[in-house]
Amino acid sequence: MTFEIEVDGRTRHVSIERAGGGTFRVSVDGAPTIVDARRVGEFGVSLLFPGDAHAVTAIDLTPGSAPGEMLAHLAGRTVPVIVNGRRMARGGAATGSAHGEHRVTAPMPGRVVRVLVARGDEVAARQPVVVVEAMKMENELRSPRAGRVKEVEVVAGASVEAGRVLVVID
Amino acid sequence: MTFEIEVDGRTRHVSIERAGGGTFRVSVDGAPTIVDARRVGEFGVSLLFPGDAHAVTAIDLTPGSAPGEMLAHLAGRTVPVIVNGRRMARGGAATGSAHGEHRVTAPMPGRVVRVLVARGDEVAARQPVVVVEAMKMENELRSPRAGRVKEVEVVAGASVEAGRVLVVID
Amino acid sequence: MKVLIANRGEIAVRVARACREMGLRTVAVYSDADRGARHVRDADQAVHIGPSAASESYLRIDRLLDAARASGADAVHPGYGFLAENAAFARACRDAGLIFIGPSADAIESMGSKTRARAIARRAGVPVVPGTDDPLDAAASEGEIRAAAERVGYPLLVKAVAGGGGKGMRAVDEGGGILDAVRVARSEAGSSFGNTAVYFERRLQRPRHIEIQLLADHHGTILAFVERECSIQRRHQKLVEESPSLAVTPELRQRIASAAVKAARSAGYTNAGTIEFLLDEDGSFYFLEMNTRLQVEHPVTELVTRVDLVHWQLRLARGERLSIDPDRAITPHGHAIECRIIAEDPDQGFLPSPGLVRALRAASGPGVRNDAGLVGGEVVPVFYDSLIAKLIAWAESRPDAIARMQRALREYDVIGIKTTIPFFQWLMREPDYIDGRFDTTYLDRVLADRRGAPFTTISETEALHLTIAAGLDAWWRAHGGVAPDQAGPQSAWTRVARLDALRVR
Amino acid sequence: MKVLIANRGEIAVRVARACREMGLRTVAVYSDADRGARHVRDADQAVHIGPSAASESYLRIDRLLDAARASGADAVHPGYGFLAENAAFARACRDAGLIFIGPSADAIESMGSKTRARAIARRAGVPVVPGTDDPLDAAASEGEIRAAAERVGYPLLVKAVAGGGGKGMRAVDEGGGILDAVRVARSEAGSSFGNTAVYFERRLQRPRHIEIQLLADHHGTILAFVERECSIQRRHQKLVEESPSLAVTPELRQRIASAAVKAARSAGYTNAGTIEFLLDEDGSFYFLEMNTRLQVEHPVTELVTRVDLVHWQLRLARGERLSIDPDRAITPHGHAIECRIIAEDPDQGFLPSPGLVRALRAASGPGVRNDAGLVGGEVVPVFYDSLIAKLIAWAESRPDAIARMQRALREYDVIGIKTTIPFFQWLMREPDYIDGRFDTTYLDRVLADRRGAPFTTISETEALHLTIAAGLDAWWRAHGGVAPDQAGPQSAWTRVARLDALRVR
Repeated sequence: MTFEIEVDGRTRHVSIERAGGGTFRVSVDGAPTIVDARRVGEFGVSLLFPGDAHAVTAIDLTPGSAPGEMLAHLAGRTVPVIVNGRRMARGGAATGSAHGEHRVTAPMPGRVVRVLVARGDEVAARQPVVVVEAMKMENELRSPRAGRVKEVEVVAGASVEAGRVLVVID
Repeated sequence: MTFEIEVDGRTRHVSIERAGGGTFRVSVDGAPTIVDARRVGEFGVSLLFPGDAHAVTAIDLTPGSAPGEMLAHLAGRTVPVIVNGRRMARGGAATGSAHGEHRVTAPMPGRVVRVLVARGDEVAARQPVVVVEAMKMENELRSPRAGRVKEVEVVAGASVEAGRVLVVID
Repeated sequence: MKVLIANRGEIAVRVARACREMGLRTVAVYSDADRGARHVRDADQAVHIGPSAASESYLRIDRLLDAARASGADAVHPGYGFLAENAAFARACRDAGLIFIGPSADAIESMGSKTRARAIARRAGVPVVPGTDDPLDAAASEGEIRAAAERVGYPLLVKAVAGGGGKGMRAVDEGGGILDAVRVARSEAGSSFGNTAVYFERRLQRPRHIEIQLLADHHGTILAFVERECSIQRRHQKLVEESPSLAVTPELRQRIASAAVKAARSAGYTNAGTIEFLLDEDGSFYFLEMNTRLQVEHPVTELVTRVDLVHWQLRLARGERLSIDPDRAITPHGHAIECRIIAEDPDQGFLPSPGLVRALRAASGPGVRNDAGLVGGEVVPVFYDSLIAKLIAWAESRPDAIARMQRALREYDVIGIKTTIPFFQWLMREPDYIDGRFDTTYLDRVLADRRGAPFTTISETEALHLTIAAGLDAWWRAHGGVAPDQAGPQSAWTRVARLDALRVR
Repeated sequence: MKVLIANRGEIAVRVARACREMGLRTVAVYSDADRGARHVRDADQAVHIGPSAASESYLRIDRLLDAARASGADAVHPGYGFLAENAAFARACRDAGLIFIGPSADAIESMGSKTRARAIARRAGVPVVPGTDDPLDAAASEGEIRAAAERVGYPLLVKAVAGGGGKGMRAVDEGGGILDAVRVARSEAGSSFGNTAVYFERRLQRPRHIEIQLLADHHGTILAFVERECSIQRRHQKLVEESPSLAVTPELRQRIASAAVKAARSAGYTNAGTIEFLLDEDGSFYFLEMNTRLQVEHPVTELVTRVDLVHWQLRLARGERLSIDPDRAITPHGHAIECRIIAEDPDQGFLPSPGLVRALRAASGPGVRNDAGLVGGEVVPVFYDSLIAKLIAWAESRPDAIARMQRALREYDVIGIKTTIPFFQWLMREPDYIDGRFDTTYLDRVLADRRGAPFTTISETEALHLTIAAGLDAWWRAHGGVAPDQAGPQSAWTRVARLDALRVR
């Protein structure tokens, strides 16, 4: 069985077959390895690499907010993982692909404090475009990449629901 | 909807209907009360009695080892609860009802260290009948009530599996 | 005594623990969003006080007093935030015959105005940051504003008299920006605090934020504790606190502590409170403000002095005399560090990340304290502060405490949402932090320099392992969840229902 | 240094934490049953060492050495139990070029024989319980056995020379039972320890079990710590430990500690070890035995002295000099109590209750330390000791520590199995325990008097609430698990998959 899995910006081709005794033959981008793998509890996966210095890794996987997206928890860190699918941004501010239109959306309900760009402005990657107050804090929502502001869909003072499109970058 | 629920040796008749806004009309042995109830997490139930001094109770319920049996966890304690069914002993040593034959069974795999009774012996309630070594400890298995030993089905030194009948009390 | 805890989250849990240890019953209050929250579970009684918005629940004095009446509470602990520094609330509690576990309403009021607090400190002989003594006249002309600013000197800060948390505050480097800054600060102060008054303060270039915890009884004794170092701030929000401070010598500690006691005494202060100071590079220190309540970061003081501050809040409110050895309070044993575990994604500019916490696996073991506000299965709501837990590490020395914190951060998994843990993992390995080379401007400077570079780092090997784990997870789900020798990802409920627990190998 | 931890469960987790804090890499070992265990998750590397039975895995010296070789470990920490007091293992490690984190094989051997250990103590001028100096001759006639017993005096104990944990031990009240007791003790000793040798010791009527923790470096320094009080035992198994003991004055503490140091010095002891004493009602104390390893109960010492004993084990094994102030080690600050959370049902005669722990919600917060060996979702296997966690509470005074322990026991839920928590909840409210009126015979006497009465108590109100909760649980399940405003009991997986985490209220 094969999967396309994206971690940390890199997509790898993974093929998996059972090898008996709790082990699996896993090939990642063509490089084969044997892993002793087991579920632990509701979310946990424990990996052991008997041939590779007996390395151990324990990872918890939970569903993310988009189809095919998982959140992997590894030693205090939380890493998005995409299985067989395009990445949908989460926890962040932008949806879309590396090309074409980007929509900066409200990640949670809140109030627009300031709109920092106007239609037609050029913006740099990671430049703040809107400030939304939520959970007692002012949060800057940023443009995911460089581009031009195509639409500004809110004004300062507006209350917004989660998912509401705030600014469209072209 | 009605249930028969046994807790701590007492069976109560419970009828439940939804009363809106997360509350339920619950009648226990005919005495009605309003409870604000909600699931919290996988196992938790949070009860709030708005009319009854605003008392709060948080209980976690997990399946027990017998059909209809639950284990309720309440502030560090673990209490068996039977819903709509006869009680089956668990964690303990005996199976059966208050009358007739009782079987003292091994609650876990282990080795019989000593058999303390012989066929025909009179035994008192809670009298130890067999000692089984398991988990590095010697464990006395007791007769659940007074009676006479009808059969002794193991000898000292025998290895036993969980559930194996050791002694039958009549 | 029965204590109503007028708060939520980790501080409500903290206070309830202290009450239970002292044999006091507790009453929780909750909004709609918090019906299933841990602080409700942990209490003996719980009273609903309104809809989710804090303005309709946790900030409603009338409803809190109704809740106290309905539940038969004798005392109210305000925690921090919400109404903790609201003099009207303290007064209303006392008028209703309830013990308010905190200072008098008058003391809250005096210290709540920054200019009044500065005047109190100055009268007590405590140095304050040079600035205007009184609020700027609302009708001051442009010329008067400029002149007042010149007298203070640039760079300066325009600050709201009723301010806090960086709101209503503007930094001005030179004269050109002063009028705009006053206008913006007044408008922010008005919308945040309902009070447009502002004043000027000289801006120190590289100050450390040092604060002194105080306890004061009703019999005239005021006790000062070893300082807390709280300079690790992002936009005026503390993220890491420790005790003691590397920048404070025993001699300086005594001087700051005695200044703190003098200021508190002249305000007629009782119960627990904290005086914040700025410590300049040259060793001068200046009164900044007083927090008339328990602080988020109180555990670091508890760990280096082994005094339970919340127990003492309750005892002092009952009229007990302070009986702590002053030497013990001022002498740190070892070193403690606190990291605020917040539901924010540090890799997205610390954007809030509320949501369902599917499981919470907190760090534990020797030298580690975990003060969490929730258990696994709870949702972090969008309505309140996103602090979900405090992780505190103690060790013999600061390097050992950092090493222990690194260990604890590795074993802390908040499963289901993103938190600030990766940020702390990064910070605890930063040479400047490790060597103590920081001040209140440190973190904002570093964050600006990093231009959004992620704190979460994944090695090549870890990325490979994550890829494999995700693949296996998908494989298991495709194979119906259960392989003969593997428990699958189906519900624990259906899984365990099929197992005889005693037969599991 | 890379450390192979030749153990499992909570002690393996404890040692791994210390290693990580000191920057040392760790290697776990595991049997079939422990593939998914927490101690495997927490390590950097893990090596399989055999089937589930300990005799085929954790007790196999050859496989442990193979594991060390395969993983590149330089040092071995034995924990406690298993091979921790096995001289052959210590020797084999050293022969294989590995640092054994413990005393020399010779010291383990000398102290492993009870009669040799008694001789060492006696030669060092340390009082031992009156008894026979040498093992009873295997060929001793009935008359010789009787005569030897008469010389010691009744009541006495027949004890296995290689004994431990109450095995191969028999109490004899008067002469009639002596021959039977010797026969049974020899047979038990033979099957338990492979050594039938026994000796006699006078039996004290109401002794307390008091023990002294020692650290010893390779440069001649031996340090004694404030005593631990371990008299709360069920059939010679400790259940609760505390420090300090109510029965020990500072003057007596110094005398016991200096006796412990003398005994250890004459055995050429290094690293961590503990000398156990019996303290008689008249204040006399007697050497009982030495444990040549870390003890389960070491955290109570850590909490009252703030010394990390496992860090020091690692440092001493590397040859470092002890640099702890002796006054600090011997002077308790506050009071610490440990309760052993064991997978046993105290209401069924402490019958083991292994099984699946569906969730683990450990106590936490101020003054509470939790050393657990598993996380939620793990199974407690039937093959090993059933200790799953240690709960340790520290407070300023013993009454406060008891109150804190009560609070912590209330918030500790091991969901899915039964544990000893209800027993501790009962004990922490027993007047005899609270007042310190106990000795090593206390608990067995109380348990006999109670004739199996349950420790778990449910008030009438709680029983009603449990009934209602179970009814609602059944109602929810009958209604498909999800009501409009209620999350149902279905899998978290299917539930959360339908939710947009950021939209959850």
